[in-house]
Amino acid sequence: MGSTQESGTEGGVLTESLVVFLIISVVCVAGGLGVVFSRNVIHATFLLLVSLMGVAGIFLLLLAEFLALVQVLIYGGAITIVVLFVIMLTKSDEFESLVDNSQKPLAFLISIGLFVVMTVAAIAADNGNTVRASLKFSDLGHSLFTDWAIPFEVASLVLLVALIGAIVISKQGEEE
Amino acid sequence: MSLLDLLKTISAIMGMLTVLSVIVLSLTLLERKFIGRIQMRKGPNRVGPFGLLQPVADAIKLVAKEDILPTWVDKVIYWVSPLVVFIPTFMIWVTIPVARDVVIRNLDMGLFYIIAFSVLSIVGLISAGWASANKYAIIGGFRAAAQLISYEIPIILSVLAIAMLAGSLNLERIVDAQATKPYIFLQPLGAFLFLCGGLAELGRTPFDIHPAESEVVGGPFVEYSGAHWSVFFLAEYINTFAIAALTTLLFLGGWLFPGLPGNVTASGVLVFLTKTYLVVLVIFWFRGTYPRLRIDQLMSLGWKVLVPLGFINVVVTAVALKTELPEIILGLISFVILASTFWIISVRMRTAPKPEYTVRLYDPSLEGLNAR
Amino acid sequence: MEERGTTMEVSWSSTGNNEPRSIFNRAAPGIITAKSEELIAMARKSSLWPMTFGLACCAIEMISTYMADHDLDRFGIVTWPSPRQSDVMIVAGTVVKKMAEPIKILYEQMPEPKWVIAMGSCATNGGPYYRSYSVVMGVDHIIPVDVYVPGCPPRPEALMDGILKLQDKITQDAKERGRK
Amino acid sequence: MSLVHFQILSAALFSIGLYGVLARRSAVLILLSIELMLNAVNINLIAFSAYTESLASTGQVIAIFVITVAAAEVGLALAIIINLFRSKGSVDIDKIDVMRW
Repeated sequence: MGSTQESGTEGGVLTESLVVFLIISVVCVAGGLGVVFSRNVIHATFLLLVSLMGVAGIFLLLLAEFLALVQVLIYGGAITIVVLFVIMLTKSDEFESLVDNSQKPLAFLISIGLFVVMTVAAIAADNGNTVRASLKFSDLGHSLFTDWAIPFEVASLVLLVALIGAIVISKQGEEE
Repeated sequence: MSLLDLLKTISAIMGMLTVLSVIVLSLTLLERKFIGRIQMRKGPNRVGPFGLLQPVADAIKLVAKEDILPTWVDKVIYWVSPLVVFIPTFMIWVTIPVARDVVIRNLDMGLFYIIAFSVLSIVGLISAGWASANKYAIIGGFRAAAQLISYEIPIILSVLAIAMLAGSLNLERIVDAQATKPYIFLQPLGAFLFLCGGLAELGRTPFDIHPAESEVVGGPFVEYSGAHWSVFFLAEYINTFAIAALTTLLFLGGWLFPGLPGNVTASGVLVFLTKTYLVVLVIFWFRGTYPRLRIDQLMSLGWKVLVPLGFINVVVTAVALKTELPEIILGLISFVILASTFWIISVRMRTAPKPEYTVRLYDPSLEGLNAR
Repeated sequence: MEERGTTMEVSWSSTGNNEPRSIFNRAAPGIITAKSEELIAMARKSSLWPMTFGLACCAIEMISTYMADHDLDRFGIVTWPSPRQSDVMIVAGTVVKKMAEPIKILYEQMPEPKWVIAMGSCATNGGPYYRSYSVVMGVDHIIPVDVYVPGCPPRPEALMDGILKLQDKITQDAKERGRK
Repeated sequence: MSLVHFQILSAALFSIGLYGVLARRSAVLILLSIELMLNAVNINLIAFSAYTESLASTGQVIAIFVITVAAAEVGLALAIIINLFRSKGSVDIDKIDVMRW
């Protein structure tokens, strides 16, 4: 990790990092498609995890090691497991019957359209300098605690409030 | 990355796999022998000289055994989850140095990498439990998840204090920083938190509630047999060794020992392995000595004792670093906090009111009252 | 690995040397098939993991056999809670008719190869409850039994003897399969 | 490999997530799709910061905030789903069309 060098040639040439990128992005997209088409909610959760680990791999390709590890820690260790807990706490046999709703064709059209628009925009845009730059871990920390100190504190406050709110909301239902 | 680098890395990984497998075999035998000694019996001694071939026999038997696929399991997840448990346990060994420069890839964020990937194996436990289509398996899986999420916090907090002291997340630098003083003297509280959390993360006695044999008959692994079960087993023992190795690196000075050169690979590896096996013996000693905690006791220990202690540890360390307190005072403060915690717990255990057991006999006249 | 050093010589071998052999065994006697079979058998007999369950008073003796005084761990025997990971089932005690079905299910849940030890006279043939309305006349009415351990209840030494007999049987079976 | 590749991947993940949000009925599945969309955003943020020198750390820092908010959001949303399940006996979004009950 961190040693991936920029493999110079661009544009249509199949460099080794491009191959890695293609493999990882196929994993990401396949996992994502699995999440939205799977009929089993537990499978959907595990496929989400696969997709998000793929995203962590993409972060590695973008030389953002810290973000990749955060992704593994938060999504792999926390969010997936909490989601699984909640699925088990609710009625899981109900999920079989309520996968898709009647908006399905419309939703399909909208998302395809959005994808086409965004892709065209991305290709049409002129991305002048295309050199990946690595960021030192310590620089990230420095910037986080100096330039972004107040947003950082706000974010931790948001987490705290969300924690308390989640406890209060789930306790409320218990009393009723 | 050139081809030579790739070959080097691959050969290093293969070497690591081999060494770790041998270490796992040695650990199973060591555990049975050591616990045998604690229980005043001999332990395995029939297979090979002094029973040395016992783990080999176990391994051959497990591989040669039938692999059962129960009817109601979710096939894909059932077969994949041993790998999901197993791969992270191997991946964390990529960055654990055994001696100076004896490591596959020394990462600058080594400690963070280890924490991030050790969490990932919980998912394998849950998915194994769910895919087994067995109530004990799923209860065990969720116990594992609850336990591991709770005890991850004390581990992270104790490691955070170490990173603050050493000023790095790189394991080699952390060991270098301990040249004159192992951090166990500066951070006895941190060492206690780390070992406690590590034991809970491994699911070893006293915290083995997820494979608890008398309650959930082996937890997430109930339905697995043969080779797939042995993959879980392998992962568990590699994790045990990893926790012991991390304790050695973070608190006991790694491959450094007064009087021995730290730069010589052979002596470094020897010192490291000796220390690690001693920590492993301590872990086995706990298993031979302590009873299992109940799940509510486990949760209250984690959230009411270890997490607050972890925060206290971080704050004390930060204040000591900011005010540049002498290190001996930091160690003393940490020790006093640890000792007073033990004292408070022991006093509360002694003075706690004895639970009154009421035996409820079946009374048919209460049938209507109790029925809901 | 030297086989003779660790296996027990069994004198009651019934198979002679003039039995028909496979082409492997005729070309290179006892090198390929027999040796691998015997090696695996050695591994199997050295790590027999019994399922833990007791049915009646024999269970007390069985538990005492596992404990420190008699120490079955010497033979590589560790008890296991789940049938999926165990090799041998020690039926210790009276098999009442209500328990017959669970025992059969547990036996079927064990992975191959598996063995059964019937411990005590109740599990062997009903014992003192012979012709009782509620007792199965021996566990071999439900599942195949490899070794019978007599006694009411058998002493721990008797159970250990039964386990050693089972180990002999495993090696012997492997040898016979290798010869064919 | 250039910025466009990452943008296209991000667009694909975002559209998939959008489809999930629009077409699914179960609240939990909608939550999973939202996570997918948030991650698509993160890919974009980090890709832009990696390919733009003046934004070297900004993108990563904002991505950290996004992940923080995602964690908070999952916690709250799951609490709401549990509460909903307790009072309605279902996690079907279509059945929850009254604002107070």
